Amino acid sequence: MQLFPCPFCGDRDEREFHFAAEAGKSRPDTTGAVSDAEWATYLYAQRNDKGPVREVWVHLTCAELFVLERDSVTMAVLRATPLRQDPA
Amino acid sequence: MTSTYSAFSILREGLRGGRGWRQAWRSPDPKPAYDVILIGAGGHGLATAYYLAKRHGLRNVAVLDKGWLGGGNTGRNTTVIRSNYFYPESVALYDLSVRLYEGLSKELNYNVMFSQRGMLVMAHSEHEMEMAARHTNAMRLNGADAELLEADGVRKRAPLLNFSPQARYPIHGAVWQGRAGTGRHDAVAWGYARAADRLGVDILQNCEVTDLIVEAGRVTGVETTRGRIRAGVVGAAAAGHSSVIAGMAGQRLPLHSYALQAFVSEPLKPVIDTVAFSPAYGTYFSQSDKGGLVIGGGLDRVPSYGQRGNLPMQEAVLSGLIEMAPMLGKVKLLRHWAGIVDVTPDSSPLIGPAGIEGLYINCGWGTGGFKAIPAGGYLFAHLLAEGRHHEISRPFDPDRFAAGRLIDEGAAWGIAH
Amino acid sequence: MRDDRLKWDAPASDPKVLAQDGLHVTRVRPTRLTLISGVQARRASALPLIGWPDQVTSEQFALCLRRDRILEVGGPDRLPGWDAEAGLAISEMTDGYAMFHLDGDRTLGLLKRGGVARPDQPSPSVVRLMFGMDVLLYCRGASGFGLCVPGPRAETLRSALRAHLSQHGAEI
Amino acid sequence: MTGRRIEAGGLIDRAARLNFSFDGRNYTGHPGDTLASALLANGVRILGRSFKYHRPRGPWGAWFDDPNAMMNVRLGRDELPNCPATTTALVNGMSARAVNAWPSAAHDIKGGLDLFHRWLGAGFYYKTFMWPNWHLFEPSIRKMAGLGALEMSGIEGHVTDRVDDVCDLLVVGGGAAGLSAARAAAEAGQGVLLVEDHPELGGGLYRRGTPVDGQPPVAWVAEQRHAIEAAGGRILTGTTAYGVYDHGLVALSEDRGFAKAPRLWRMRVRRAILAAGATDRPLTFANNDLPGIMAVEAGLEFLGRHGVLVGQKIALASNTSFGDLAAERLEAAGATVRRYDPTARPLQGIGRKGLEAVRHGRYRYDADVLLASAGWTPLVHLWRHAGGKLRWSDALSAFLPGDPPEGMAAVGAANGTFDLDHAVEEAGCVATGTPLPQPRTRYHIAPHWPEPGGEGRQWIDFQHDVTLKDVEQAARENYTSVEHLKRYTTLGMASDQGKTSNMAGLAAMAAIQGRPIPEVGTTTFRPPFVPVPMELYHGTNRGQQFHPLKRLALEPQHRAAGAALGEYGGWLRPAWYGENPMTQAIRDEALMARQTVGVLDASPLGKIEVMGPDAEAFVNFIYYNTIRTLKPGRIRYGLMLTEGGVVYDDGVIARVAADHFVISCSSSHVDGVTALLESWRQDGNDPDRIFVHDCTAHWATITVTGPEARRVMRALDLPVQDVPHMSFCDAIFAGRPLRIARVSFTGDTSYEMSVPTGSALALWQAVKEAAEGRGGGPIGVEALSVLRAEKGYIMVGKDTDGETMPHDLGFTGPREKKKAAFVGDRSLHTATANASDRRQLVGLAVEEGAPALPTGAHIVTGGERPASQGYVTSSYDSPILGRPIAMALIAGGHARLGEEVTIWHMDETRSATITAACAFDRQGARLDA
Repeated sequence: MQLFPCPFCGDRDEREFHFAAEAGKSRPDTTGAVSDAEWATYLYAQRNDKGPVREVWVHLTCAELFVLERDSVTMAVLRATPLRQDPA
Repeated sequence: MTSTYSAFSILREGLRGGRGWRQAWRSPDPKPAYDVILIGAGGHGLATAYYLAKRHGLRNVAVLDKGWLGGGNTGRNTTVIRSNYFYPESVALYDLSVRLYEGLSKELNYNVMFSQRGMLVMAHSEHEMEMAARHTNAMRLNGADAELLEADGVRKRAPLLNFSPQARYPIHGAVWQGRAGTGRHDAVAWGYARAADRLGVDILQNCEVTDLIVEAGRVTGVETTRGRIRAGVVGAAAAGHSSVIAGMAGQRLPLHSYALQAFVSEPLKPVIDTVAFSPAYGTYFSQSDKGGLVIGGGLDRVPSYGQRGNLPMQEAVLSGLIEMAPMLGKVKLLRHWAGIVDVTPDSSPLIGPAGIEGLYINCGWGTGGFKAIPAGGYLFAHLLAEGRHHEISRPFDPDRFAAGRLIDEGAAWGIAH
Repeated sequence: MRDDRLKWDAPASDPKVLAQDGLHVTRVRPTRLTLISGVQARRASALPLIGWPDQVTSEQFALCLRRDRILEVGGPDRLPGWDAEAGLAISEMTDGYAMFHLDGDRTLGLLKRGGVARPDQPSPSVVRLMFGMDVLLYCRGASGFGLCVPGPRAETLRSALRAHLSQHGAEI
Repeated sequence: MTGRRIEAGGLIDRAARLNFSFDGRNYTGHPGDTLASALLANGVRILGRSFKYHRPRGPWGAWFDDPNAMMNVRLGRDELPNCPATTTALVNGMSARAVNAWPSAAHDIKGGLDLFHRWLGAGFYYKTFMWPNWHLFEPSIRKMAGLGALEMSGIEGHVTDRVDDVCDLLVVGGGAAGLSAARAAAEAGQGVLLVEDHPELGGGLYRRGTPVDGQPPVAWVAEQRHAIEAAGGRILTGTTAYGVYDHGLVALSEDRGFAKAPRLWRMRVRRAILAAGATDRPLTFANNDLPGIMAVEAGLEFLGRHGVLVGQKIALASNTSFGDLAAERLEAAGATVRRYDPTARPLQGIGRKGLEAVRHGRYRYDADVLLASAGWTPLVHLWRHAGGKLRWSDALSAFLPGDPPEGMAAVGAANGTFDLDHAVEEAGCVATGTPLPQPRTRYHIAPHWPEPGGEGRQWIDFQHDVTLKDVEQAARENYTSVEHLKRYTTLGMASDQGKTSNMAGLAAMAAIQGRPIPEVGTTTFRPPFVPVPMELYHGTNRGQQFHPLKRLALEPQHRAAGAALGEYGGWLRPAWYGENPMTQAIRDEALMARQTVGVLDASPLGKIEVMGPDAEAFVNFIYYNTIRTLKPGRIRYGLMLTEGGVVYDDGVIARVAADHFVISCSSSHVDGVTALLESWRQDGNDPDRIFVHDCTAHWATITVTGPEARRVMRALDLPVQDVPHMSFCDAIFAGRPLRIARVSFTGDTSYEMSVPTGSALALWQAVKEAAEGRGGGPIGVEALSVLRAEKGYIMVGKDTDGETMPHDLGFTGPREKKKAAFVGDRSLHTATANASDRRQLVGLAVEEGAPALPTGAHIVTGGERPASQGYVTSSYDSPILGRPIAMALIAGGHARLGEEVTIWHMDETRSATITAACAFDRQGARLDA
């Protein structure tokens, strides 16, 4: 049972959280031309890094989306920042 | 030296204290170059090497592993073999695997203990029975064996399940695949390793790939903890770590890595002679020849490379198991473990070029790579040797994502598969 | 099609949900619940803002649910909809939550069966996962707690508490 | 007879007697006994049989370090398989039976298997049983394998009590080191929890019997307990820490008695001190598995804890300095003890069904018991669970805790500090953060490991019958990595998970290969530390608490009205009403709704409010359909897609005001849609300008549908004049707000009325009464399914699958025309999305008089090998049409209206004609009738 930090609520049981996506992806402007490859990259391509990762998580109970930095091998939690302040 | 396994050789070796058994495989030193290098000496990598040598005459082949052969998911799964799929593409792939498994012990001269004890996929409501009918029909139309059982038929095959109407998910029936079953996972890796080794393939254990050599936009070899090795072509079959390998060549794959847990109980006298799977309870189990119940469920909720399990999924899986068969609550859990699997968006595998010349991938098997080992090896060998797909692997090329041509069994079945 | 009416216990109507030595659970009905969201939501109510483990001392208070959301309990009547001037989204939720009061020395022991909620681990919000469902949990006095779940979950919570007490009540 | 109870000593209560039986014979013991200690006290030597060769076995260890004495134990109506006799506390009336032996452990008919051992060596089964095939052999092998038999009934009240808790410091192990650490920490003000797996505190103290701080063990332990509790520390005995998980979570299993489910403590700890002690490891020599050969520490444990002297003529073979003390203790208890140095010359056990003598070199000595030790192995399992490293100590010939995991320290024997006074001192220092004294040890060991090529059969894994020869064979065959060795020989996979066998196995492999032991490495240490009942993971997560359903506010009324209740999309809802058989009831309700009026509890339908200045643009982006043009007061049907372009939900959206919408999604998707809205709101939009309130729980929704619906509304004096189809109005009912929406999921005039759930009862009664006055009444979800299918209205997930895109359902407009971006837009234009053979939703008509098509039947191509072109998604007998109707997803279906197709179901075929999905009132005249 991991403990994850919600930037607003603080440390909570991992079952209160949901992994949403890798951080740093942005949706192509679909009102313009988007190639099949570009769209597939947005939808499907992943870094899937082994080690430190930056991911978007949701604290389901309070619905906060945030960027969670953690280590995908040791499970160490490094940092949690609200998505709205995410500079990336 | 005794090199062929048989009842006779056992008899003879028994009489002389087993001194004549020769090495199952050699432990060679790496050569400077190979025609084909396979990364990952798991089932898929070893099977690929075997079929390269056996079917395509390519014997200057090395299989590299960062640890011991068969030490990845091949040695840490729940050993289920089946082809109960919905789409024709999937059935073609997995049924090829079942057919190869059926002859594998003799082909490899190594008993992989493929035990076709059948598999039940439970349906717990009228709606699920309709879905089960849809599925059964699809499997039969696609040439796989399937039967739709009513509750009584399920009871005959697995009387220990909870058939009470008051069960949380009462059993209405099941899709039955009689040719499905289980195999001895280690034996599959060892059998392929031994057979490939006989054909001249070098299996290099404790030889971790630390980088890919890329020259003029082409992968031409690997850097390893045992030195640089050149390759005509590199094939990665490094389940769980495929993104890491592809990342060395700057490629991103449509993969997430997750821990998949499994559980084994204390050994019991036979209580079930089939594989019982309930999507609603989120769990499945069978009984090994040794007597332990082998139990599995879904992926962990947290993407991870940490090869260990996590309590929430343990509770979900084992709670479901006990709801499905209440007397199992008193049975003791002996150990639990986890493997790292890589999962694609449509839960179907990736077989094909990795986006850079000279590098091919065989990955994305998600929770079910073990059952696909013979087919994965057979098709990957074809791809590496011929430079083009076998018709069965063609639909599983990574190019399907840009075309939107997903093969999403989970969506068709309503659950992850 | 099966008929499952016997499988699921009929919902209880008694507001006294459970009573054992040193443990009482009662269902209470607040006069009004109002969901208020907005950038300034946490400053939008005149009622005391309650996080964890702040003590509720009167019938009127505002539970902090999120960065930008509160639930007024027993607050003023507000016009539902988007209040453009105040920048607040307002919805009446009076009938949306089932509210339980848990009282007695053994309450904390019972709560430990549902998850971790320690008074020495403060949190700005009162939302959390307890007994497998999303709840609002707040403190009332020395050994009292308020526990709210969405109405459709009331029966589940009630039966969860009952299951814990009937199985292990003597040892909680 | 070898073992016997001595007059005094131990922690047992000699005044009370407990009756029990083993393999059908009756014995007595005392409270404080385990099954094993009581049997030894009665002179029983053979307590079990090994897994493969059915060799007779007595206990090797006295606690969880025994792989031999496994029993099925019955008490009253409850029987548990595979209980280790050494850890099963004796209870009056217990009846135990050795597993894997028949008729008894002493006389097992399969004992003869041992004669064939030379052909049953490591991995023999990989080399044979291939011809004709494995299945021929498997059933008989399966019957032979397995240990205990499982009784096929559950145990009443076998429910784990699961407690979530936290503590500052967890001390694992209540021996001298653990007690000292706990006391020091508690007195320094730390919040301490001490757990000890035995029923009593004291750990190994009773084995030695030596005074601590000048006090006898029992008194010293009592004083420590008192001091710890006085300082606010907590103590749990009978409690095993069996797993360490991420972020400081330690799982504790608290024993609550035989056949009672243990309590599970999920303890989040800031810091842990491992004081789990150490075990004796077996000496490897010929016939080292004979009953009567046991660990030195086990012999002392039976003596010190249970007052049982395990033998009269005891041979003692130990390579450590603890041998002296052991000999003294045993002699003091009345045994004659003869010591052997196992390092001097080879040892051999002599005897058939038990030890009769010991051969040491050329000399033979009669002995009834041989106590053996090849040295101590610290119990570092939890250290490894937590990610700590191990280091090899040459001085101690053991793996010791090395680089620590975060928040964990080891003390005492678990840390290789084997001498009692040193351990006590170390524990105090570690607990309080005081600097440690220089490491020192009086413990001395003369390394002694398995010697390859040795004579006779030398057991490495007792339970699994893995011998030194098996290890040698594995090495010869190149199964040399630790994991290969383990898997090929099954060494370490027995129920003790290698606690007794792993070190000898490693050392044997090291010796064979001529490598140092640490280079060979160790296998992974996995939880659980000891086997735990699977119920531990279950608890109250059972029955109604396992995937619980949401419940309707009106459920009591539905029950009173005789509703059959079923599970629909996570809710318990009325399936149909009344006493008629199901089919009849559903048919009657569907017909009634078509002919007069039906009343439906539609409360689970979503009521998700979206508000704020950017709400309009937001919902326009979320929906496939254009919502921007929706006027306040109006309602629009819409689809939500995934980014992959697949239909995720359908429902209606109402516009309350310029900056206020209400999304009414399908009932099973409320949580999902809410989450999806929140996700898009915060990721890609300005979350300060959009707010999403899921108000579903606040509202109850009652739908009135049918030709008489309007009149029912009028009878209730509700405004209906100004509510045209696809619009809504607000009213007041019983002093509370009422929203009336004109939307229809049946094709007939329908009103969806939503009131706060507190007013639901009043509205339900009023509507029901008015409907019944017009020949109508309540209808359940099943009838609704028929009604909507008659109209070709879809249920997402039933009539769509994971590939269905909106244009497959005939909703082509937005895909072609919508200018603004929306979720999933680009995915609707891939080659696959544009393909002409996509599965499209159509209807199917059968010949007159033919029965309904089976749902799940496939539409196939003709010819030799039929191939699927799609399948039937919904199929019913339509009461109003008097014929079957069906919907199907068929490849290129939209262009194939009127085509006769072959329907395939379980190898049988029939034919049907493709039609439009809508089978009833195609013009829609009844919508506004």
